[in-house]
Amino acid sequence: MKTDVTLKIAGAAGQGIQTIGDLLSEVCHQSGLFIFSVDDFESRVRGGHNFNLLRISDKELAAPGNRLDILVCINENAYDLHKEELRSGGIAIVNAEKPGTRNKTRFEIPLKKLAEEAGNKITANTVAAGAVLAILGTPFTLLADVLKNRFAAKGEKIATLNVAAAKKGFDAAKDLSRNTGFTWEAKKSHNIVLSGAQAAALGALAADCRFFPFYPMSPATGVISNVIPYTEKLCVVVEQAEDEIAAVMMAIGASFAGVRAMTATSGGGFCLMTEGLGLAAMTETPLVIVNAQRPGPATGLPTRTGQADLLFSIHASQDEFPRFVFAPGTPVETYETMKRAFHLAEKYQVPAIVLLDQFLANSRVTEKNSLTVAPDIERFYEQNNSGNDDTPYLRYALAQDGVSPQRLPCSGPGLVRVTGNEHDPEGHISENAANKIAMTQKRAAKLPAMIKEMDPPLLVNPTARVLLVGWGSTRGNILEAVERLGDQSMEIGAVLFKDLWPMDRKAIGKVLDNKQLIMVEQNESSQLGRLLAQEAGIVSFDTILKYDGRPFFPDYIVQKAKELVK
Amino acid sequence: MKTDVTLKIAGAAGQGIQTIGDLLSEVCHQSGLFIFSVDDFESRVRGGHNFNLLRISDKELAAPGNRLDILVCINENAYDLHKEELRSGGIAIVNAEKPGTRNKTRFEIPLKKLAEEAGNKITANTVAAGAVLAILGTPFTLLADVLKNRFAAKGEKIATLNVAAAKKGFDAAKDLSRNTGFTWEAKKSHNIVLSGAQAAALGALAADCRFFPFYPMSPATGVISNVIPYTEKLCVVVEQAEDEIAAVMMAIGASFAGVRAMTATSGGGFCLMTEGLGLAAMTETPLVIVNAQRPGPATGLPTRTGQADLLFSIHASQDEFPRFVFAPGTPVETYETMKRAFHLAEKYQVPAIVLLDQFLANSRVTEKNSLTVAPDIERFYEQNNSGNDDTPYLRYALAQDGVSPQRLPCSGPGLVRVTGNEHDPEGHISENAANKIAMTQKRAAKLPAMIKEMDPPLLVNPTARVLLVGWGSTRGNILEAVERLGDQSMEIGAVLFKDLWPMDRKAIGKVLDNKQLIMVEQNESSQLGRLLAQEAGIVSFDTILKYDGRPFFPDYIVQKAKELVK
Amino acid sequence: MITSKEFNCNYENKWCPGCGNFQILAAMKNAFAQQQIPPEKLTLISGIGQAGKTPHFLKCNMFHGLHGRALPLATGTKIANNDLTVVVNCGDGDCYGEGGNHFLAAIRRNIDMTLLVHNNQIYGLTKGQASPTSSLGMVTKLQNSGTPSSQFSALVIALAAGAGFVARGLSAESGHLTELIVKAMNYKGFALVDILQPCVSFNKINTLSWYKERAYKLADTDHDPRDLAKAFNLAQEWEKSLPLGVLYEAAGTPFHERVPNLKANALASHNYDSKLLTDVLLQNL
Amino acid sequence: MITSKEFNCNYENKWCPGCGNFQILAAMKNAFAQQQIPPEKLTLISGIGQAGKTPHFLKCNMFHGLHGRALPLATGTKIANNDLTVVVNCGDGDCYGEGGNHFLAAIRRNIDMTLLVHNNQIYGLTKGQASPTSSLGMVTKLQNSGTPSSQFSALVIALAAGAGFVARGLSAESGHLTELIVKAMNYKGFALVDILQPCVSFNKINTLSWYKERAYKLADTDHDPRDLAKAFNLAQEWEKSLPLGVLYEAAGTPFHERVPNLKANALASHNYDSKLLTDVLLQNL
Ligand SMILES: Cc1ncc(C[n+]2csc(CCOP(=O)(O)OP(=O)(O)O)c2C)c(N)n1
Ligand SMILES: Cc1ncc(C[n+]2csc(CCOP(=O)(O)OP(=O)(O)O)c2C)c(N)n1
Ligand code: SF4
Ligand code: SF4
Ligand SMILES: [Mg+2]
Ligand SMILES: [Mg+2]
Repeated sequence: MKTDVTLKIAGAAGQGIQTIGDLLSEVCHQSGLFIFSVDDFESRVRGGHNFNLLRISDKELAAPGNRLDILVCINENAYDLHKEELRSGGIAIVNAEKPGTRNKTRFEIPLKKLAEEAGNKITANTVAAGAVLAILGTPFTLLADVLKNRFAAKGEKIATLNVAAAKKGFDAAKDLSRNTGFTWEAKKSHNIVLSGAQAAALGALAADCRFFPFYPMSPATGVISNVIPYTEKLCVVVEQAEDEIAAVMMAIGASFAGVRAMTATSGGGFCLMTEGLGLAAMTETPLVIVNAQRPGPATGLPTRTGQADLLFSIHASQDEFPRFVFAPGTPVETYETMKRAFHLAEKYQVPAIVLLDQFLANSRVTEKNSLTVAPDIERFYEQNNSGNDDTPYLRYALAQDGVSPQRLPCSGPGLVRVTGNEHDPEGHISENAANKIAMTQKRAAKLPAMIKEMDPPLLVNPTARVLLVGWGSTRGNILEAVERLGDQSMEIGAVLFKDLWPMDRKAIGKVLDNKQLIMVEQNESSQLGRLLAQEAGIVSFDTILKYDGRPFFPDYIVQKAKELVK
Repeated sequence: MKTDVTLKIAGAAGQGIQTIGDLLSEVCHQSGLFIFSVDDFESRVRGGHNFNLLRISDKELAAPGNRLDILVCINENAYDLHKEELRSGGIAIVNAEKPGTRNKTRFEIPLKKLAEEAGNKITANTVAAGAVLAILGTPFTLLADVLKNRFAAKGEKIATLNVAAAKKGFDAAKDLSRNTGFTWEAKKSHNIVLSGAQAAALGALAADCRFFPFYPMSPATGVISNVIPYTEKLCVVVEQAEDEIAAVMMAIGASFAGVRAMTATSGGGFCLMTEGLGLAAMTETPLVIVNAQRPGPATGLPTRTGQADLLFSIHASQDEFPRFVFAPGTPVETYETMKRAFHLAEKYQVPAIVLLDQFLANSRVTEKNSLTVAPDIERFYEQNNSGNDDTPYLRYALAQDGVSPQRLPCSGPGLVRVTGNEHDPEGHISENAANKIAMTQKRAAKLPAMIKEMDPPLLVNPTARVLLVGWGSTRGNILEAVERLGDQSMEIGAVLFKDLWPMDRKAIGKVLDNKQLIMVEQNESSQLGRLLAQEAGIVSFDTILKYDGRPFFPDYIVQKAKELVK
Repeated sequence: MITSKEFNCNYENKWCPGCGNFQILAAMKNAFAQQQIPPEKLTLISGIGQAGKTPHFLKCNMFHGLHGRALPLATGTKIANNDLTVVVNCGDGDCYGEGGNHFLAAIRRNIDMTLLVHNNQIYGLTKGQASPTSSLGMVTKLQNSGTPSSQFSALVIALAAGAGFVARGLSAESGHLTELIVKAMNYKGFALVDILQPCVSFNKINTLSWYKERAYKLADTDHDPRDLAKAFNLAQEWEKSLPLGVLYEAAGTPFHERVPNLKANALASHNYDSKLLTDVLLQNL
Repeated sequence: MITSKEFNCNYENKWCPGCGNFQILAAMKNAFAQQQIPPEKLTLISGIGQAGKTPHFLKCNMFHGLHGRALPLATGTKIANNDLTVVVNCGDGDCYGEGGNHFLAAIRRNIDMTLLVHNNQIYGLTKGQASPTSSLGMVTKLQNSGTPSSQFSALVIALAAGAGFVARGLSAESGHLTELIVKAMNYKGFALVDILQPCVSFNKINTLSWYKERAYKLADTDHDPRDLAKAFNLAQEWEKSLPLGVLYEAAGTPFHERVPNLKANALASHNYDSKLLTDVLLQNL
């Protein structure tokens, strides 16, 4: 049996909610347990209401939990807001001025006072972590080791102080300890805890991306900030642009010069990049853009989650051109997707868009560590060893497969000529009608090979009559829902897309044909459903849609699916 | 029987090609004839190769001609480029240094020399017009009257000079006169000659649009430049913005203040406006954008024609929201569409996008004059006569039909609060989940009524087994193709869309079901076909696609359709 | 008699305790009260950022727009209805970063409005990246080896672009700031008040005391705000001294007097005139 | 020995006969020849407009980008490979209108490249609308009641933004212009050469003779290009006199010396290092 505990730590922004969550996560990770940790916060810096939702298990987790075993309330408001979410048998730890109520469902603990007793009130969060772990039945030494490690850099005094604070909390709650069923012991695990944003940064770096021009925007900033720790050891440059237009243009400029580059943005910023996207396409300059979706339109809910940019990403920029659109479902998948995005963008000389969202970008999840760096990397540039007036280098030679030989400027005798106007093979402006047809067809000719590069969707019980269909970050939620429905003897399968565009319409049509399809998406119009209708001739589908800016939970999908299955 | 003549006047930019075309058009119009006049020019100011393609008939024309009766070559190059397009019996008038060849197929005429003889070499173009009209059998007085009228403002001397020049050309070609079958006589007609750009400007003005912020971009600039002549008599303001972002933001700002405003742009500029588009949607501020499409991607072919922004226009900007997308097919339809766009954008508080293209914007066409100005205009603003702390005015009240009462700022006690963040009914930022759902549904709730506002596509022989399906400016070409196919006993119908989005999927599905559909579009991927697949469950269709930057001709459609009909 | 309290609104303020924005807000309310403009006659337009949220925190008509785009939005509003009193709140990133091009254009149009830039030399709402006004070399989480762009000197650039009213305030000098806002609003044309504003959460360099140590009031000097050359010099002061007050003021022709159709009456004030439209549009076709 | 002829290319030129651009093109070729940079070692990056077409009309590596966006494109190229010689051609609308924000940012980065602005005070390619450098009140087809924005003084703004090399040329002074281009290219950092360029098709006011009547060479005066205050004054001259030459030149730290990872070698020059990446990225997870 799987042991499975869900905690929520709630309070105001600036109260260090995330610190507590991180500490708990770290202890669990060191004990070989799996976590799924989600942050929920407002678009403000201090105050308001925040929480960290932490699920812990001894088996791999695909989704966050929602019924709470432990609710940690840094203020009373948090208790009022979340007490209904406690499952029966759950307990709330509530910060108080002085020791108070103390029963199986509510435990008032004076965090600040205990911290002061330990030596400094700033360790109140560590006190809370100690209390929680006591309740979870964790041996104190595990926490102590994590704290020593964590504060090692800040000197022994700080470390000791925190251990003392943790002990205060731990002792205060010791007698509330319950058997969670976990085996608590320090274990070297082959797992990693990553967020999607972190994974995207790592994947890009592993793909030899060296230049990250960007403009800050939630939730994309996290991708870039996760590059920062590596700028000392790796020769990469992060540059904050004056706006998103500049960011995408810088990436294109760098790519033209042969350096892999990417930018990351969200909705409004992606809008501003769409002209550049078309330039990359027309000049056939490789380009990778991470669009970390957030609920809109316009500024919308800047710190919340949503999946409503699929069709925009596929159709963005005037006229038509081949592009890749990916939407990984987990951090590890994000890492792999980023590597592929760079590889494929360069191989086909097209833009690649990687869709993330706040839920995937910010959630920290334990997964098997399958991360690798390739021993060597394939680059798609031709030697620049020829070219003169009579036989110039033809940047846009009419290659049958659409992929003309690409060279680097100033790397040899061939002049590299690139323009966003329609151009002849040499790269000069051409208004000729036949040339326009030839060039349009050349660009479009890449599609068949691009389609072959697409991984098919993940199929779970594909023979079931009813299929839940999703894409991107809802993956884990759907997987768990299918499992639970199965436990309730409902034969339901799933089709989970990670590679979205271009689409192998025939293969996908076969999978979806003659099924009851239930689209599970975080948007209002079922964008994937509409896309499948267009591409694979799906005529009708049901939907489970959520567009309140909050992530799905498996429970919700299970419940809605039951209502829908005919 | 219909008489039908096609001319091409060709030369370099700066040689006054269009002046000749305009003169001929004017004479024809004054004689009650119908014209269809298309300009073809490069993206440069002088030199290069340009032409004007002029079709004349005594019946209404839906499309340009392509087999030439008369080819006027201002330089020898023009002759080489176009001589193959002459139909048998056609004649080329070629500018020469001195009188030369003169037979039924080629007539060399020294335009400059004759102009000098008439008094000034700058009238060379008038000489050419005279020659052409002589060949067409037009009585000289008709031309003389047009010239007098045209040059009246410049003084009698100039007028007389031009009449003399015209006479030179006329006399030189008189004996080549042929019977075209036209009845030449000055007639007061109830027709008008308009270009799409001109019609768009007139329509906007008739809709009481008072503010035109814009940034120059072909072929959208024409819409704005056609507003300029009215700025003296009407109290409207045209303002060149620093970029397209500013242009769309200015339009939104003005609309917020209750003044109808629009902007016009093309591809790359539209990209830059997409963020503003979303802002208009989120704040529910009425907005009209003309996207005069041109072939891309990126800078593409700036002065050429194409129809490849349909899906981009429908999906532009992050997340989802209702919007109108229209694509009128003729100048008069453009006028009406602009009026409706303003009306509907304001009625539903949504953005409306009107798609034009270079072909529609720049072609001048004779149509029945059905242009009207409404005796009164419906505005959709509520009186601002209430609102205080206890019962504030609710800009975003949760109206059942999605349309909340809109008021003007500073027009009364109610405070008008508008934000691009997700907001509560009062217009304040709200991150509440239930509110987000309610507001998303409120916005989406407008769709059913919006769909009812959509005109169904124009149906021609809808019972035929094979239907040509098109949208926007290809309308006339398809209509004529259907007519000609009918003449050849091929029962083919047409479905021609002008109102594209939102779509009445059921009604349209009914029309298209069980037919062989042939999509006729100026793009490479059949965007309307894909949209119909998505919306109306159309699974397969054939295509006649053209994406060389040049317009369709009926001939081409006829020929391709014959190949496709099974 | 309108008092500054009349502008209080009960929507929850979302700034950090101790933020300089609170004093800017107070100064705005005082300035509006001094001019006896009631909330319902006030139109505030803003960008996105902490500064951009300002209009939510007082009573007014408002359009909280897009990051970087407050000025063209306000320009459209003002062109449509010149009778409106338009005040714009922007952040430094908002106005001088994303919105840099519009800043130049608004000055060149001399559009009659007041721009208040909450200049905290940092991106506040997005949690502490460098802004254009951050000093060269400033280290932040994302600029870990120091900001590599030299500082954007808003006042110098404004003067260079031809601005007719250029002032600097300090949030903590709320009374002085109130005066500046009143002067700016009374100026006929585009008026810039760049307001130094400590961000207690993210800017640990340019703190209130950093500003206070350097700030001095031009009113206490013999500066003549008509002296452009002197204004250029003052605007270039930074590391050692920070002049507060009106650096430059000169009469100019505002936008609505440059455009014939805006001179007499506001665009919004005209009635729909079917006859005129018919005559002008359809008669000569 | 590389001569200017070596840069000739047989792609058809598309400018109007008599356009000032021809002389700019000639000066560019001469400048490249003087520095003995062969076509294959030259990277030209441009915006969209008549000026933007320049790279097509000579032999070079080139990226003809988007309207207004040449500078960030060039910035990316230069950051990727600092060994490239990057010269940027823009129109006045391109650079100071659509691209205004990038102009400010490129100066503030002091990115090491040369910007040549073909300043014809008009939108040429789109057939004659006012540009930011058109004078206030200038009448065009679309500005039928006169341009309502005051003129963008590129040189003043560049100085205000902190540019280290600010020069003005005149297309017709091709020899002088050649010198300026050479100096600009030799400057270590961002160098602006604003080039007055008659547009014979659309600008009937600022014609060649208009420029010639006003232009004078700074080299003939005692101007010291290290004098910023003087440079500001010179940059403000316009209606009556137009100084040509280097208005201001001061050494500064170029972008690639401000960013640690750009100091030593070009980003493009490193090899993929699987071991290093594994160690740095995967070891500490
Ligand atoms: C187009 C776009 N890009 C980026 C963002 C994200 N964003 C929101 S506020 C902000 C910057 C805030 O800094 P500033 O303008 O100085 O305002 P402050 O918060 O400091 O008052 C950014 C980058 C956005 N909302 N829209
Ligand atoms: C985003 C975008 N907006 C507008 C245009 C249209 N456009 C092309 S060139 C140009 C202006 C040309 O003026 P300038 O930059 O001064 O160059 P010039 O032709 O005078 O050399 C414009 C507006 C465009 N190509 N892209
Ligand atoms: S982050 Fe800074 S600017 Fe924003 S509210 Fe907090 S202190 Fe003020
Ligand atoms: S339009 Fe003007 S700038 Fe363009 S090529 Fe012609 S003369 Fe030169
Ligand atoms: Mg700021
Ligand atoms: Mg120009």
